[in-house]
Amino acid sequence: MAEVTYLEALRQGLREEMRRDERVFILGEDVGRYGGAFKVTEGFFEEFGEARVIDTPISEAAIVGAAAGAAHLGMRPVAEMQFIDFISCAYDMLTNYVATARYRANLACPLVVRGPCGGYVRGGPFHSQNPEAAFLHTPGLKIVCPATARDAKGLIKAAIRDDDPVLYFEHKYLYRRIKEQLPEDGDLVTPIGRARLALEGTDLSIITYSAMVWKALEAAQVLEKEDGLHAEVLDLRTLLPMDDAAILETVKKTNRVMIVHEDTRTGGVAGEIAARINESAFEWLDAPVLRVTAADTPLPYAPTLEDFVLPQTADIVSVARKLAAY
Amino acid sequence: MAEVTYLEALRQGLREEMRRDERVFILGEDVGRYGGAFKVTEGFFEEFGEARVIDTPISEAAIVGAAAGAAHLGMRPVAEMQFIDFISCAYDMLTNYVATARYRANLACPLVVRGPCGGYVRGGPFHSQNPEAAFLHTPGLKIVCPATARDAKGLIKAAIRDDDPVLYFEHKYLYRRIKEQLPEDGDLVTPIGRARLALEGTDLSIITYSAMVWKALEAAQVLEKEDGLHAEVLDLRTLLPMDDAAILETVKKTNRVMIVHEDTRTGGVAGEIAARINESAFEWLDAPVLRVTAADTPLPYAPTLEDFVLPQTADIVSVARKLAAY
Amino acid sequence: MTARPAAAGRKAVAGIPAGLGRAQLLELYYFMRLTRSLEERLANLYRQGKVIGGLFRSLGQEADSVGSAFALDRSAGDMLSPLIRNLGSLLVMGALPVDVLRQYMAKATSPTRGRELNVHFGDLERGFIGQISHLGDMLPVMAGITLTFQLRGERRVGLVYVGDGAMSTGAFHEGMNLAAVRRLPLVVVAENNGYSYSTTLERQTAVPQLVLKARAYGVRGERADGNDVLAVYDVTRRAVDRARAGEGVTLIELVTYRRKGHAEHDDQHYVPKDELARWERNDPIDRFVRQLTDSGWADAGELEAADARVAGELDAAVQAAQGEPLPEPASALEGVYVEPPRQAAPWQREVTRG
Amino acid sequence: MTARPAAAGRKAVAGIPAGLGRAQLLELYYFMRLTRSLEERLANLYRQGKVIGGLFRSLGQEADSVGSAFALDRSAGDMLSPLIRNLGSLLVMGALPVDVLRQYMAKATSPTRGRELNVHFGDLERGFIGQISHLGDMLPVMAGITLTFQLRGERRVGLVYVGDGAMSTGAFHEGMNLAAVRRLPLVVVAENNGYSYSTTLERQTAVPQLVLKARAYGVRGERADGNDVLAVYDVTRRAVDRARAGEGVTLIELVTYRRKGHAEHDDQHYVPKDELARWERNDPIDRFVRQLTDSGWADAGELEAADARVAGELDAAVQAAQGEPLPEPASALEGVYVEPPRQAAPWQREVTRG
Ligand SMILES: Cc1ncc(C[n+]2csc(CCOP(=O)(O)OP(=O)(O)O)c2C)c(N)n1
Ligand SMILES: Cc1ncc(C[n+]2csc(CCOP(=O)(O)OP(=O)(O)O)c2C)c(N)n1
Ligand SMILES: [Mg+2]
Ligand SMILES: [Mg+2]
Repeated sequence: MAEVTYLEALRQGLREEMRRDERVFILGEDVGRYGGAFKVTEGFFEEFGEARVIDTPISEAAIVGAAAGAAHLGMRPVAEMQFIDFISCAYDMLTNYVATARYRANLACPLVVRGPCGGYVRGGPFHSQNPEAAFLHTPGLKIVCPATARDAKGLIKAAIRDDDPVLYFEHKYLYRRIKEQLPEDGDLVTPIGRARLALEGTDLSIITYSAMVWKALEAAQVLEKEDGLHAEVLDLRTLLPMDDAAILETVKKTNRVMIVHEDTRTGGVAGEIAARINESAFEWLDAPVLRVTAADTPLPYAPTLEDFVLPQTADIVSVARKLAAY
Repeated sequence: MAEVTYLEALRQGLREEMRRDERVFILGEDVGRYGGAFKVTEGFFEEFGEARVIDTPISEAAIVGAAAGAAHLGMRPVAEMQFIDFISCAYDMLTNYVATARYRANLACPLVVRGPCGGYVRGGPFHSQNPEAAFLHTPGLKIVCPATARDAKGLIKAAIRDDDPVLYFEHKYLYRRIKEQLPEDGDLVTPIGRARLALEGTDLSIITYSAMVWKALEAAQVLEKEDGLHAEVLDLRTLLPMDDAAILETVKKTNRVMIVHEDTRTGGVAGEIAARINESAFEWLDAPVLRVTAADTPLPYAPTLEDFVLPQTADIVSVARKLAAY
Repeated sequence: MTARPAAAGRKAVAGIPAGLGRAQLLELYYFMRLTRSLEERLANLYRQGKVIGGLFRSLGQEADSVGSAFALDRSAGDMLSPLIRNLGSLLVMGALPVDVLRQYMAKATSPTRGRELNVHFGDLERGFIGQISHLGDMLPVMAGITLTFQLRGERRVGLVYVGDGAMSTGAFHEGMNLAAVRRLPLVVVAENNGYSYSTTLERQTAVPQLVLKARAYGVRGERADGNDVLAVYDVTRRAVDRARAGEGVTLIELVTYRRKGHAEHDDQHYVPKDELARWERNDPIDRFVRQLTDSGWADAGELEAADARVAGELDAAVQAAQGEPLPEPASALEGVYVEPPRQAAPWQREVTRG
Repeated sequence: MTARPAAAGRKAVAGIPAGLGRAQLLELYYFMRLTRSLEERLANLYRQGKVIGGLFRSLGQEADSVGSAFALDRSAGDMLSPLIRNLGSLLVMGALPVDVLRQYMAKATSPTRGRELNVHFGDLERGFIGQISHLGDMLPVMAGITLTFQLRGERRVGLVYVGDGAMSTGAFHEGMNLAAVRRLPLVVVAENNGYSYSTTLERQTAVPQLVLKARAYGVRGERADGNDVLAVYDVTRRAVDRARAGEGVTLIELVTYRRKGHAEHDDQHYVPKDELARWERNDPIDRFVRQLTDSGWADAGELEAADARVAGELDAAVQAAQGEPLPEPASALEGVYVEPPRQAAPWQREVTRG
């Protein structure tokens, strides 16, 4: 066992897959000689060579489109978006070409698009985005959002092995802040589509994913200490397809649910989850499903503003109290 | 009063605004000499000239970006997407540039992007889309979806006059199928952000918009005749900002709600509505909020398949019965 | 008509350009005729309401599609990606007319099982890949296909079509540039047919010739008469050979003309009558027939035999396709992912349909 | 150093190229120096942790920014859109150093009220428009700005910068093509500084010179030494004049060099040392100073006075900006739309923050 960061875990996962399967290759801006803007692919160029770690022009649509073409022929491309915010430039390619390939043309399209998402880093409106809601709406895609180092590794490996296109959103705030002991050998794969119970509890459920898992756990500690409340924290890990069984289970257990995400509220992933809970477990609810999310604004740069717009631990605590008291 | 189609009503609204305000101009593919793929701007080139009805290259990002530049300087551009499916090519421009302009840079961006959306016309996966959910998630945009000829006219006029960017999704199935008596003079403007009670009822509420309003009304007739149930039909008309007050009112009145949209289910607009109802009117609900939507697939071409994937009147009836019996 | 004496045929064969033989010339003729006749059958079916969606014609552009696709080496695993006006290319690659008919009529038996329309279908085995409607998107995809050839050290070549209109898209630019930077074995065929929907070339681009765009990408540019099937073959073949030899991308402009409206519903009122008449006189099949017979490369009997073969094949295909059923409704839910969702998903329809 | 005799000055003035006068040469010098010194101040603040986000330098590219922006006619209402390395252009257009400092330090008083970072801000009055990060997007936007000039019959000109890397984006292509087709009064300045982040030019494009891309759009192409401020001014001025005269778009390639890493955190380990040294010897300010003094267009005293002015202004600006507060938290919710939502919206935060 060695302690590795979230970023190092991701890097390990990528490296192991590239060693295991020569069909795997990486393409993106500055991923080669430079090792990627956040150094996720550092050392890869040296180990795997230019043909498997490909620096591209600044062309997100072409990066994703080329990955799709390669995937059709049996390759396993992993495309990096330098910041995930730039995935919007490949929106057409992902939603219209990639996502539909199997359905409309029986074309396999096993590619991964990954990149750093998320705020709390003073990145301003174009280096902090959380694009999951924009793609949740697209049948044919899968979406994973690791919160832990273990899942950073396990989900990238699963994503690469998956026979369908997977969007892998890694949270840049967690890159170097999260550390975990991981086994040095053995094949650590996190199954896509399965949530993880991050904390067992009985009084209320916090359904969340990505960096918010940590805020939820922090909030749970406060609630336990200050209110004697036992919050359960469900880390979804995969958003598409969603682990409905795990959601149902926690709802049935606590009967009080809140959903926490970093993304803006309107049209965010929480709406979908709330609707599903409503449809499948209405009679189990003792209180309305509540949401803690970012406010509906572009994400501002100034620390005072960013902190105000993004969800904070205190927000989770306060909504949890409201829920518990309902 | 003259009877006009939905399409003619839209055309009238556009024409009246162009006559009223010389800052209004149109740009898009084949909108000029040809009059637009669906002939929405037929006759405009002749009346307003080349400078106000501009044929562009096939470049959705440039069309929207240029509209934004013009809007900053006080113009009132109306950009046509030949089919709304191609708005995905301008996704970055709309979500990152246009939607944030006021917030990040205090730049006014009063533009309209409009185009034919929707299925039931055997258009296949790339000529039938409903992109509202992709943009609901973007603070800074407004989204309108007229269901009636009156609102086709009233909302295009309101959209053009609005000081913020508005996406106007017109349903191509309704173009020539819907007719209505409209006053020949007078300034018919539908306020953005206000829903319309399409049918009063007491037993359950059907919240919907665009072409589905007509299916909901059909279903309401069946329910009345066959079950003696009085369904209320709320036509949202604007999705962003949403008319929360109207939603709340109908929920409080009937205590049983279903949401109907043509778009796919997961990540669709219905999730957001369900979450809002949950948050603001949980105690008024006598039953779970249910959804009738398209299935989660790309929209297939064959009539048998398209009809199966898209929501039909019978689906609304059957879910309404379930809701009433809950 | 009497058949030419064999001697004349032999004499002329020596002069066939571009390294082609007589049998290949007849194949070219066959595919051009097949393309045109199949579209005529489709137009009939369209008027009878049997084509479900729109119908797109390549009348007058058959040489462009057939000649360029013919330059690929199917046995080497070359691949292409067609557009709506490249029915001819599909047929050359081995697509069956009956499958095209099934596509247009949305049959259960169609290659996309009724999911996609017209020539939006592909076949990896036969070496073509289905387009989507969003113009320009196939450039990046074909860059990825040819990148794979390159990475694997396979001597295969890719060919992608792009219209004069589609060249204005961002996707075209990004894909073209990526292919150029990596010197991928890709041939880009720019079909200059004068129009994109109703938009004339000068409202689409400020360059008088599409081939000039090659310079912006640092790739070789070529230009040929798109209505001369042998010229098309020749220019494409040289580009294919260069690509196979590792010399990278060629952008070929084929000058041709769209003799029908954008789709069958479009009455082309915006097109000058004399322009249409001029291009009618420049029909690529007529031209090729004259060339074949004048040069003694084929005799009338051979052409008639080819025509008869086309007619027979199409009779059978129309016959076969027409009677076939539409897809089963519930099949619409299959195949969004390789595996169906792990559990009964609450987001599936609440109701079962009859 | 002693001042040159006035006579020498007068004699030399006659030889100033590009129709410039002595006062303008001093202005050019002032803006280049101001740009460099302001960035040096920012680098200091960055090291002190007072800059909140990243810091982008234009060291060695000041001539490119200043010379090109200087060619616009601000009194005529000309407009430009800068990129991260065009601080110099902003200053020429009248942006205040204190506002730049406020931006980097995310102050409440900054032009974007703390919402956007670094030089991502605009000022319609002063004639510049704020960029977003997504590269290439400003091309279509500036096409719309100049389309408006054209539609209104205003004799105003727009200028937009694009990096060698950003030219690979689809947005660049679409905007450039639209501007070309409509012959908009737009000058496109392609800054060839050798790198996009770590990516060298030959991995970004297969053309050796960016100016070759002009041909694909049917626009005029020009190329100039981006480290020679007078050459930059001259080539841009001619393009601006042509644009104003209705002669359409010019693409200008300015050849320069990025002497710092992509941003302050980037140590440029991928850059050959001798390459850096070579370009250090080609510093645009040093070159201009030599030119000014050798030609007798300015004397050392004047340059010292300009330096002193810059230092004084920056002292004051840093002083002023540093003490200013960050924005009020709740101000984050204002201004998403022109009007706040009609009613208390349930999607607003449930909780109020302290
Ligand atoms: C991105 C995008 N925008 C708009 C359209 C609508 N559209 C379909 S075909 C067409 C014209 C295409 O012209 P061209 O590329 O010259 O091909 P041609 O029809 O002449 O073969 C247009 C505008 C589209 N399919 N994709
Ligand atoms: C669409 C998009 N993709 C990626 C990025 C990330 N990025 C920011 S600057 C940069 C390099 C830009 O290079 P260039 O255009 O040459 O400008 P320079 O930095 O040299 O001035 C990259 C890749 C971005 N901002 N936008
Ligand atoms: Mg064309
Ligand atoms: Mg550069």
